[in-house]
Amino acid sequence: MSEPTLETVTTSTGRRLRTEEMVVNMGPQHPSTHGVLRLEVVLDGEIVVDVIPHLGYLHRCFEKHCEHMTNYQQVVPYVDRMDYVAAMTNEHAYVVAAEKLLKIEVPERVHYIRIIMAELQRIASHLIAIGTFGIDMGAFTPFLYYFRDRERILDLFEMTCGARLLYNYMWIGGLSHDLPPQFTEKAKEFCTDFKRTMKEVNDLLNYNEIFIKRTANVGVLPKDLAVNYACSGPMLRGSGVDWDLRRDDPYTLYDRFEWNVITGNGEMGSVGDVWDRNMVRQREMAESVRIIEQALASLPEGDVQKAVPKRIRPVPGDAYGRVEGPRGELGFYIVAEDSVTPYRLKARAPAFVNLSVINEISKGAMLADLVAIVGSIDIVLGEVDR
Amino acid sequence: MTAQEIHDLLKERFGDAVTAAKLENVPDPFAVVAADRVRDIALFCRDDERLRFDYLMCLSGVDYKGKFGVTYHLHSLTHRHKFVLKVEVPADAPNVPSVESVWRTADWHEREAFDLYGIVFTGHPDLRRILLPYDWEGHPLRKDYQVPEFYNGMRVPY
Amino acid sequence: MGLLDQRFESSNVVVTTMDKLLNWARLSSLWQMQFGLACCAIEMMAASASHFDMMRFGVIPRATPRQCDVMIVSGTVTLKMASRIKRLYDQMSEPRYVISMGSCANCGGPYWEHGYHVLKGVDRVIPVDVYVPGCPPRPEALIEGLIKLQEKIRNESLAQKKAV
Amino acid sequence: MTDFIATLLNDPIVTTVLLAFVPLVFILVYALVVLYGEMKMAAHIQNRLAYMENGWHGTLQPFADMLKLLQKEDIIPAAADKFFFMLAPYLVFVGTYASFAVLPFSSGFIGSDIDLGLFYLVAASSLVVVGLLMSGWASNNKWSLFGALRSAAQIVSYEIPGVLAILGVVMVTGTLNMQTMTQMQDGGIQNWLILGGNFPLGQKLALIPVMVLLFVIYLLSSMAEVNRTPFDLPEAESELVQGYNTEYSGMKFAIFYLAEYANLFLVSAVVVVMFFGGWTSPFGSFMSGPVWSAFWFVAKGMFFVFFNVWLRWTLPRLRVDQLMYVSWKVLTPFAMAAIVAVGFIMVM
Repeated sequence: MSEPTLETVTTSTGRRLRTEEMVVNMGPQHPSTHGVLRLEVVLDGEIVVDVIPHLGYLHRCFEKHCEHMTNYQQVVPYVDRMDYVAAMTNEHAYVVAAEKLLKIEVPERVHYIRIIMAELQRIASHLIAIGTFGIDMGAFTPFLYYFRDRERILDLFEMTCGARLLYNYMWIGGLSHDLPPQFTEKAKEFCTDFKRTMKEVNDLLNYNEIFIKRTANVGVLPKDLAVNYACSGPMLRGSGVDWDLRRDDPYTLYDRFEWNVITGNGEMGSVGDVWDRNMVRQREMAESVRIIEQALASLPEGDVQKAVPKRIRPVPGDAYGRVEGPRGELGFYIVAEDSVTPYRLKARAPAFVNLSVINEISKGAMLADLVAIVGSIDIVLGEVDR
Repeated sequence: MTAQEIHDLLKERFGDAVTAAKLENVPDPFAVVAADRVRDIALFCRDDERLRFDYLMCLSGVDYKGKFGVTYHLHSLTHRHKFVLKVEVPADAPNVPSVESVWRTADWHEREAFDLYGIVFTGHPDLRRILLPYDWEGHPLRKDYQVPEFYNGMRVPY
Repeated sequence: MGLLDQRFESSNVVVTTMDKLLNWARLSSLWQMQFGLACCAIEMMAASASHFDMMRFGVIPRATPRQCDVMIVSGTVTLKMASRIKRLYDQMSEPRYVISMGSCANCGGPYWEHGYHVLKGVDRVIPVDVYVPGCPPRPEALIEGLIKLQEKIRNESLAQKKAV
Repeated sequence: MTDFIATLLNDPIVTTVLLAFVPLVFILVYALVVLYGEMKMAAHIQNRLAYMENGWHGTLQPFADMLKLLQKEDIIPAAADKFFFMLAPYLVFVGTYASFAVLPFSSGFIGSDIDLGLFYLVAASSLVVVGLLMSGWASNNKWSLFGALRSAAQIVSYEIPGVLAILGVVMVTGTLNMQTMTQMQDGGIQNWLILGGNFPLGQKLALIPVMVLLFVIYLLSSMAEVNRTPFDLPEAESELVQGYNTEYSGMKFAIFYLAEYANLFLVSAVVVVMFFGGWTSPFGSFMSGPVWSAFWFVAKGMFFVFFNVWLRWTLPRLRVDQLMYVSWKVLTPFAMAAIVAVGFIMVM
């Protein structure tokens, strides 16, 4: 922490006033740090001079636990709890990595169901992201509209695997359950209704004049900075980089569907501002609905589990598997030795990487902008701290 | 570029600094490079027209019992190819040059590896603990780590 | 404890009637601290959102601990966070209550064995009134925990407690 | 005994004291209604129910809240400036409450029928900002200080367009007395100042756009003065925790709460008196009289309170520089122009 600089200002009456910077601790308990992030903010009046993030208030020793399981499958529940807002995506990333390491091919139906689940989860996660972002901006109502719709996605998950938030649904080599009989129908119903809510919230929040004033040209993240900081997901696409793993490094059969990669275009301000990042999320949900509708329409029949031994011993080596999560590139780096548990498992958490850019983009912003920037990065502390 | 070509390019440019490689029959082809040259190699990987690895996906520390490893997952948004670099350092002197000046994203990754493994990244501007409290003792992801009985008066084991 | 709690030697008709009124006020207006830790926080948010709507019971989220009555410890308490939680609890004004939500806050949950940085139960730093089990508990479970807390408050008294 | 009471009631001091309590009773009843009503309204905007469990549809909720706040521990932080910390909430409340003295509640009741009514109201309600600043400073909390400074900046800036709007209306009516101002608008909806008031037709038509402009300016500045969304920066929950009242608990917080809602009604009442005919009935002499006029006054006031609540749950919040921009670069110039226009029209 640098010493606060003292400068002397002379007033019109000739008196010398002393001004100094103020250090304010935002968090760990603060309504808009989305959990237990602590930001040490150096302020000059309302202007942010420096932001020093302090992490680790939710460091739950995820990587240590993974090394102490009795088999590879047991890691899945811990992976769930890493990013609790998008548990399905996390499972997806882990099973993609593990199957890459263990060289397992899964049936086609499994791929389709995984895609449906991952996209539903992406919508659910973006709903929280945009909703809480609205709260940060002082708009409480969109949050409740989006949570209402999120409940319906959770109902779909619940009828599939019995859990609302942390599912343990995708297993290595398959899924824990097949889809229940009414799932397709209900999911289609949701897709239809959801389009209406998206319009509602667009009117209420995203195209609201005050909201645009608050978010356009704020926290601009230039393209090269985003790449150099390895930002990913809506954060990277918001800055205008056309990059989506689902299209550019296809895993799970994403290449069979037709959809668009959304990038920020600086519609309201400059490319890469807070509004762009938020809007990328908003529009991505519509694309996810498209993918879900296509996948539901062409869902193949078949088994959802491949006979995989419970205690698998992979060939010693390592593998890095990644998927495009709601927050960005979610990767798992697994090092295997000749044992039934991972020797080392490192999670490349997108929120962790995205958050590291915060100091860079919030200098010179106002305190209220900082709140907007933190909201637009969409962090989940479980993932940042692991 | 294929992994073989990337490897050949590195071998040609850095010679002995590329000590080993495994390019086939592995999920992700990788090359093991000398720890003290890793910053130069990283810079070359980023700036060379043919490679353009502008995106550091992941940087992980690994405890290989007796020695520590750092794995760099590189990716190029321009050429859309990827490659893995690995370095290994002895456990008694775990010093690796920092690549923070090459890819800014390495900043927090390296701090994390330092925090959990005690790998010292030389040249890193601000090598502090990141996840654990600043007064924590030990590096918990090391294989020989013993969980402390108490931390600040709070009992740690169940 | 509030201003009058346990200030009366014996309980008589006036005290017990006042008890009922004051306890009713307390239990009907449990303002909750707007503060989430981990996975359970999402379920806590869901519990206050439209579908479950905890506000039906008079639970309003407040941002500052000074104005809160109940702190829902929703999620894993790490050693780094534990001292902060204690401080937040100390900042709350009496009467104050704590609901420990989820297995992690109850006893460390899935992190009980290898969690070198996880506090095995928030009751090691602050007193807990109601434990809600689950990983994470459903919003219904949280609401039931709230009702259990209301039952507990209903039995409080202005009269001094007698040794049993 | 009856004689005694009669003599007592004839004593001017006693009557004054008793009359002074009328607004207090009103504020308390009104606060309970609004506390409940706001949450219910918000809930219905947000697809939910809110208060349901305590009493029929949760109607007893405000009583529970108040009773609970009474019981809460009264914390004074060790590092706080104790005297000012304790004084601040009362100062805020007194500033608002004193302004209620000049509100013409009905044709038969006004606390103090003074000629400088509006002027006094503006002056007395400015006391609020002193209280807020005091609370923020005395709390010795950085968030509170931020909130207090923001609110001071905000209230002081928005008082300028607000007072200019009042000035415009005063130029039309030619009086600062709120009761006289209301009486001028008696005789039905067509005489309300927002519709040009009781003037010859040409003047009336010319006045309508100006009065609408003045109305909008005053409405916006009054919303800023009572710190409501989209101008609720001093207590912006997501930025400043609770702003100036972060450190307050129990009764002191309740007084802040009460003052905030009382202030909300106060500015709504001023809007009603200045533009919507105060206690006058919209139907001329139909449904008029002291009791009916009290009804009209409260009903109109509550409508604007509702309007504020509605906005609060719909709009996001402005940023502090945008807030200042709106005040100094939009509202103030327009208010100036409106005053000039009013001058021309009245001379015509």
